[in-house]
Amino acid sequence: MDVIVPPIPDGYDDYRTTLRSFIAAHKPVLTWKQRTGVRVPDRADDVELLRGYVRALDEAGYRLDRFSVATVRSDPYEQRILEQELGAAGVPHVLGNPLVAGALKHFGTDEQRATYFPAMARGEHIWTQLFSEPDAGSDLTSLRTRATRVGDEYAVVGQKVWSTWAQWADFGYLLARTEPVEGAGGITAFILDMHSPGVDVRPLREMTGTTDFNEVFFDEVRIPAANVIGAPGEGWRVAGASLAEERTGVGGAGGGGGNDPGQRLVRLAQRSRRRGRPAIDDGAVRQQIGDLAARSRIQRHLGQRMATKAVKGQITPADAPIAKIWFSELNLETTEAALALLGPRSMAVEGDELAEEDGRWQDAFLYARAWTIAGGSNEIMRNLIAERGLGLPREPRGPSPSASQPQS
Amino acid sequence: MDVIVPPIPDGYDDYRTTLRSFIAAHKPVLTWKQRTGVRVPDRADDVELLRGYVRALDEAGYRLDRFSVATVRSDPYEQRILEQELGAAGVPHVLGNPLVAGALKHFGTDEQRATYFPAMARGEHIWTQLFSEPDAGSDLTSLRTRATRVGDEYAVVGQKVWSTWAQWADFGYLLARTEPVEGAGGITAFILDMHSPGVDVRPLREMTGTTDFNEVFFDEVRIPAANVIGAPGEGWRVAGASLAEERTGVGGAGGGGGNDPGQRLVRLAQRSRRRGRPAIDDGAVRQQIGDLAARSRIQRHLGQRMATKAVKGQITPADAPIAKIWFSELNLETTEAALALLGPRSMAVEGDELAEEDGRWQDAFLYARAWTIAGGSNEIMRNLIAERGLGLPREPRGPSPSASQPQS
Amino acid sequence: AVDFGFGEDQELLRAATRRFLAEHQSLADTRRSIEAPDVFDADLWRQGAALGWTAMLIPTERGGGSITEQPLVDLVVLAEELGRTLHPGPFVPCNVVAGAVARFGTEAQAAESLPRLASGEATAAWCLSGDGSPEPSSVEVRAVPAGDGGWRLDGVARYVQAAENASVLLVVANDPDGAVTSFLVPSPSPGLSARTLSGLDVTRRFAEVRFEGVTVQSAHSLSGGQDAVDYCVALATVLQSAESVGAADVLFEATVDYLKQRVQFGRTIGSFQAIKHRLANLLLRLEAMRAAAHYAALALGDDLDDAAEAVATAGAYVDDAFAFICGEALQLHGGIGFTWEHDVHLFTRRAKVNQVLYGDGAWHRERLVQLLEDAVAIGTGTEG
Amino acid sequence: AVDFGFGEDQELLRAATRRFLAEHQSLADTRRSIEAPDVFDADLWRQGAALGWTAMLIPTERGGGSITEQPLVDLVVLAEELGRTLHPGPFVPCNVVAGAVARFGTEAQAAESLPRLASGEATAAWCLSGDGSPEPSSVEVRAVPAGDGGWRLDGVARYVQAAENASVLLVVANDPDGAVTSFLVPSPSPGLSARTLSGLDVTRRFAEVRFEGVTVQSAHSLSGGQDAVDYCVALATVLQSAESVGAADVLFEATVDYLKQRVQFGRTIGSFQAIKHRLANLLLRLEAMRAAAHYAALALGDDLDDAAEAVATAGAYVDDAFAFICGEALQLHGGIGFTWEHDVHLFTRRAKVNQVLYGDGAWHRERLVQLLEDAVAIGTGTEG
Repeated sequence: MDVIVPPIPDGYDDYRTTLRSFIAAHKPVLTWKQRTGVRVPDRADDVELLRGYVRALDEAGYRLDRFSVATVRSDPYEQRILEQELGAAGVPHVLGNPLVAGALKHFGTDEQRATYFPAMARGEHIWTQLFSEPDAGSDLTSLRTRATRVGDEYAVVGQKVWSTWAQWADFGYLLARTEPVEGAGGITAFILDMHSPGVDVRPLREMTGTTDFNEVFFDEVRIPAANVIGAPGEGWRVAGASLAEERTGVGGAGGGGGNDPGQRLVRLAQRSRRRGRPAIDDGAVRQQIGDLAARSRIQRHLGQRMATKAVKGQITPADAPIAKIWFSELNLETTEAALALLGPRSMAVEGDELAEEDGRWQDAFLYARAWTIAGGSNEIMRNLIAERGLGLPREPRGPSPSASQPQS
Repeated sequence: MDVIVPPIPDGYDDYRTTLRSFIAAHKPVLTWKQRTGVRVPDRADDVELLRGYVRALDEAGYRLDRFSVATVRSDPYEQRILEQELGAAGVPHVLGNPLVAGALKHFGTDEQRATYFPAMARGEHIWTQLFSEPDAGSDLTSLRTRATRVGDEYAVVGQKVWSTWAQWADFGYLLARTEPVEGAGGITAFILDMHSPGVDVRPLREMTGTTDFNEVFFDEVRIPAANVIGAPGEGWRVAGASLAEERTGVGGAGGGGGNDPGQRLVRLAQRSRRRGRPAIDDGAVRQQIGDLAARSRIQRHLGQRMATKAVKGQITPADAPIAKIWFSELNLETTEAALALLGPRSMAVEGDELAEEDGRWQDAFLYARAWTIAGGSNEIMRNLIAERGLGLPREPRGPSPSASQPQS
Repeated sequence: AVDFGFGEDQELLRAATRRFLAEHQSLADTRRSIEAPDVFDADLWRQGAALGWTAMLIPTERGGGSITEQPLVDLVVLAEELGRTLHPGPFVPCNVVAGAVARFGTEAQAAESLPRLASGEATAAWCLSGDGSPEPSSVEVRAVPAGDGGWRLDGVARYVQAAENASVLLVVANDPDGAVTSFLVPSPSPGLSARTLSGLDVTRRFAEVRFEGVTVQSAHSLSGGQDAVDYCVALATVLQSAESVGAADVLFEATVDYLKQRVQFGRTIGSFQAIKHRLANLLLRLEAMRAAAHYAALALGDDLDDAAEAVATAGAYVDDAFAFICGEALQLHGGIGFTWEHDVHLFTRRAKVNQVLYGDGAWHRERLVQLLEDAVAIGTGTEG
Repeated sequence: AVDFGFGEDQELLRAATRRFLAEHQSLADTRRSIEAPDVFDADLWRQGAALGWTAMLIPTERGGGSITEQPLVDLVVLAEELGRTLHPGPFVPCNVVAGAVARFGTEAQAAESLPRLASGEATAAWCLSGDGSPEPSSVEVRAVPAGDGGWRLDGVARYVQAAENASVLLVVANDPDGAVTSFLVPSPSPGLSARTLSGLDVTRRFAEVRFEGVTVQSAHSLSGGQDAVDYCVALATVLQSAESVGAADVLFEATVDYLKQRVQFGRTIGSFQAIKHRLANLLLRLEAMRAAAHYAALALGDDLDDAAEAVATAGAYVDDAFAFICGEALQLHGGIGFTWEHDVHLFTRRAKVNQVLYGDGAWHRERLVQLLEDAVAIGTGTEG
């Protein structure tokens, strides 16, 4: 066993210093307030500022490997410093949902990669993911959006939900049914130009009060056949790889990093009071923080275990769902614990002078349900664990998907 | 709203004093150690001593109304004192499972009542209940034990489980299928003479290490047709009334009385230590006790609510299952909390000088699963709440009960 | 005779209240009001008052009057109904202040404030402490004797519901000897100011209230000291618990209905057993909330021996269960429940605030343990 | 390179151990042993020792030797396998004592005790405290200097596993200055007595060990003071966590298998979604137990910076999760699981005892919070 990441050797201080100055010089000042989770700017001018920032980074040669067409990998220590400093900058350096990158890497054509990767890296192309549907939840096998072949094109009709960045997106990574058969076969992955006629993006205001997700409607939207990713009918495989990555990603978010949840809660409990004394002196508070901190550490270890299994080809269908449930429920409980620590102070939110950290905990609490519902609800994840992981009998389906009415 | 039980007026001191002396004089000294829950003596001589005690009480006129054939009710204050003092005596004053009394009261013939009630009250007849079956769990509609009419008799073949007192019982309150139709119709309630040929009682040693339940096998056991309770095919109704009573009973057990769980836990925490200090000083311990104590009080209020709804004819199919789940899960958690309070001391059990209260908490913890499993497992109870209480769709059954193999 | 249900008159009150609210202040109306500059509608409040919303704890001769001999149980009926629409009005503070004045106020105070509260002409706010907790050490208003036999109040009270509309504030303050007193302070008064908070519960308004040399006459203090504060906390706990019961009830019903309709994987979601069991668990909690809230009202109103335990039990259980139900309702609704347009977040926000107002669950659990310790110390069983 | 799995040699060790146990000390054998006067089988123990059960933490020159460069990870493999059969032997105490002597003992002590532990000829017991807790204030053995430069031990240690068979006891004692020292005491010794308890875990024997003027030579004390005790607690926590992982794993597998077979209402129980989701929850916990235990072994063995946090995390989570899995397994088995003949109660009893041995979950959670407080105080993030 070995989980030691080699420390960054001497000789990289210059790289870090230069980078840091570059970021300081080019980082835009946004009107948009940033919050926890996958959040999206609510103003077009902020999006433009961000595009400029990303382009400046790219032009200066500050490029992350994952958006690179080059097969030669950059210096890994520089890459790590780049990730650290861009993360610490406090503004997004990836615009849109980058999930399509993995799909193009493994299933795209050279031409597709040459077209989209550099534009993505430059902040020129913002992508959105068009997977979830209102009636299918995260059951991708029952997608209803259809793409019908018409000559050299496909005509798309249907609706997607839970799409982040769609309101600013240039391209969409779309899954649609090209064969009218049930289940996984007959699903195809597409590159969709979001500016095509018939694409209607409706931003959704969420319970957080912010607008981070969209509904997207397609009314006879035309896509050139050349924009299929992989082969027609292969969309399930294409998406499977991407989704596994997303679930791992979701599972990994929030853990580690400079914001260890255990330490955050300790600091909050030191600042909060309970029955006239510091809350950190309360045995019940200590036990709850100890429990959440332990589970937060375990989240990291589950990730290390899964990464190891991936390398050894031992991933089971239960692994990604386990990581997703673990992260999203721990995240929710952590925010609930924080609100409880705040006590009545939790009543004052963003914009109020009494609000702790300008209401970050309340926003994080409200947003937490995005993680337990989106990307495959935790109920679906438990089905996957039981049925595909443990081999228990599948739930019977109803008579047929077409017998039920679409609803949202 | 009114939940005040009128206090016992003056003038009853003599009754109580005389009764108390009588109990002291006649209460047997048992070899059997009494434990929490529905527990059964493990020695025949103890059972005989108990029969003598109950007979003495009966002969002295100390009779509880619920086993009386008389329609005139006794003085309610005397009855209450009688319940209190018999309860405080610390030895059982009801031998066997008295559930059949309700069935006979509502569905029995005058002759049946005249035969069985006095003998029950005298401790002469010990009864057992023969409902649950290994493959049916608590799903009474899928009973397999069959009673086939043969002339003036029925011939019974089958098996029962979870029967308390069966090893000492004179009579059994039996449910068996008289019509080979599925479901509730075709079930009949019987009085079974446990000394009949073909009755085979096999005491089961439980995880507690004690023997409180039995399996009972029937191999062509003959029952006179006159021993049907109610009419043939009416067993479902007969049992329904009894079971509702049992569930209420189970739901009521453990709450209130001289052993308030909250106070018990406070005393235990005062005696236990945590990190070198009294455990009661620990905030986490206090919060847990507060939680359990609140839920213990709510158990009483749920009972009061249910009693009121019963009087008003407003009982729903969810009420008894709610009470049963609430009690059994709270009881389990309370014992778990007690073991946690004991810490390593919980390792020493009955018979060891280090054991707290001679291991009562550990025994209660192990026994607690009897309440969550028997009398309708909590999973079945949740089905009942969802399907009959909330009107959600029933679970689909498998192809047919006969397609599956009996197993235990 | 044990009767744990509501009487006929109370059921009539419930029906009338529900009808009125459906017509004038439905959940949809509440939702509309949250975008308005103020959630309070003085006209509707007076109409509600005419239906008895603030009358139960006020004597008949002061313009009040209860439906039955158990005014607090009557109020529970109202609180449940108002909870069902997430009513934005100052129901809890008005009744807490009315109850406190009726019990600990002078004749003059009663004559002055109660008729106006009963008619709905005036509303009241309750300034409990500086951090919203009922802990005595949390009081941040100091009362210093002024020359004329009156008092001068300085300090701050926070998380005060509906302070901006109130004509009268009940203010908990510490005097220089450390004794606690509740004062009735008319609003506006010189030196008194209220700032409305950006709040988590968007259906109500809470304020930070500042006292800068506010003078009150001696005649404006309530008797009872800490007992009066404890009584107010108990009243607030009971009323808020009942409100939470009503809110949880309507949300639970809506969730069950939704899951009976909504189809996924070709089946109604409510046919999935894992969902069914979770709904069963929610009903269990809802029934427990109800039992706890009802008993607390009965015990506090009738001054039963275990009133303090009963109130602590409601405080320990009810609002936490309400929040749990909201969380499950949201999860079971899935994506639609996550949107601003869906009502589930309004319930969630209400629940999160009820959890921490007037003592959170932990505070009431601690209180219950203290009561148990007292009982153990004096050897009180519940035998007999 | 992150590699959080076991190496090939470790997998071979696992397979060999599993084969040996299946043949000689299966779960059925454990069950048989519980009715015997003593659960300990000296012959089998020596055979196990020959397979390396006590060798990993002992240097090669003392008759030991590990499979890999990570002896503690090797031991975790063994602990998991022994856990699967609820092995009754003194695996944890022997390795704790061997590890302590190897790290904090003198050459003479190592030469004296380690070869016999490695060969299985001798076993060891660990006398931690008077109440079984690792809290320093719980130590109830006092060490007073005797005239000859040795020590005299008086007092009691409780909940000591396998004391009756042990040839050597590692005894934690306080000297008159309040300093803590671990002594190696040969057994039998004059003044030393052990009483076997009637225990909740019927698959192991625990004892109350009394010291009445037991004399030990100075040469029999370990160095390290409290550090040595802390190291022992950490070792015990890691090994017991791994044992719990193995036990939980086999019980979980058995439960899934049973529910795939068992038919009720004409369907296999495992086809009911509520059951499926509960099994999914159990797998979640089992995987988390595994991740926590493995990382703790790695971090403690390799002396990583976060070793203390890693051990506290395992202690905070693993045994409580094991007990939860046992409870669910019992419930899901239904009536059959409630019988003495079914194995589920043996797992339950093991879990309940593991929960409270060597510091319960609450103790380790508290420890973790203390470590977090230290990190906050010195501003240590996990950045970089």
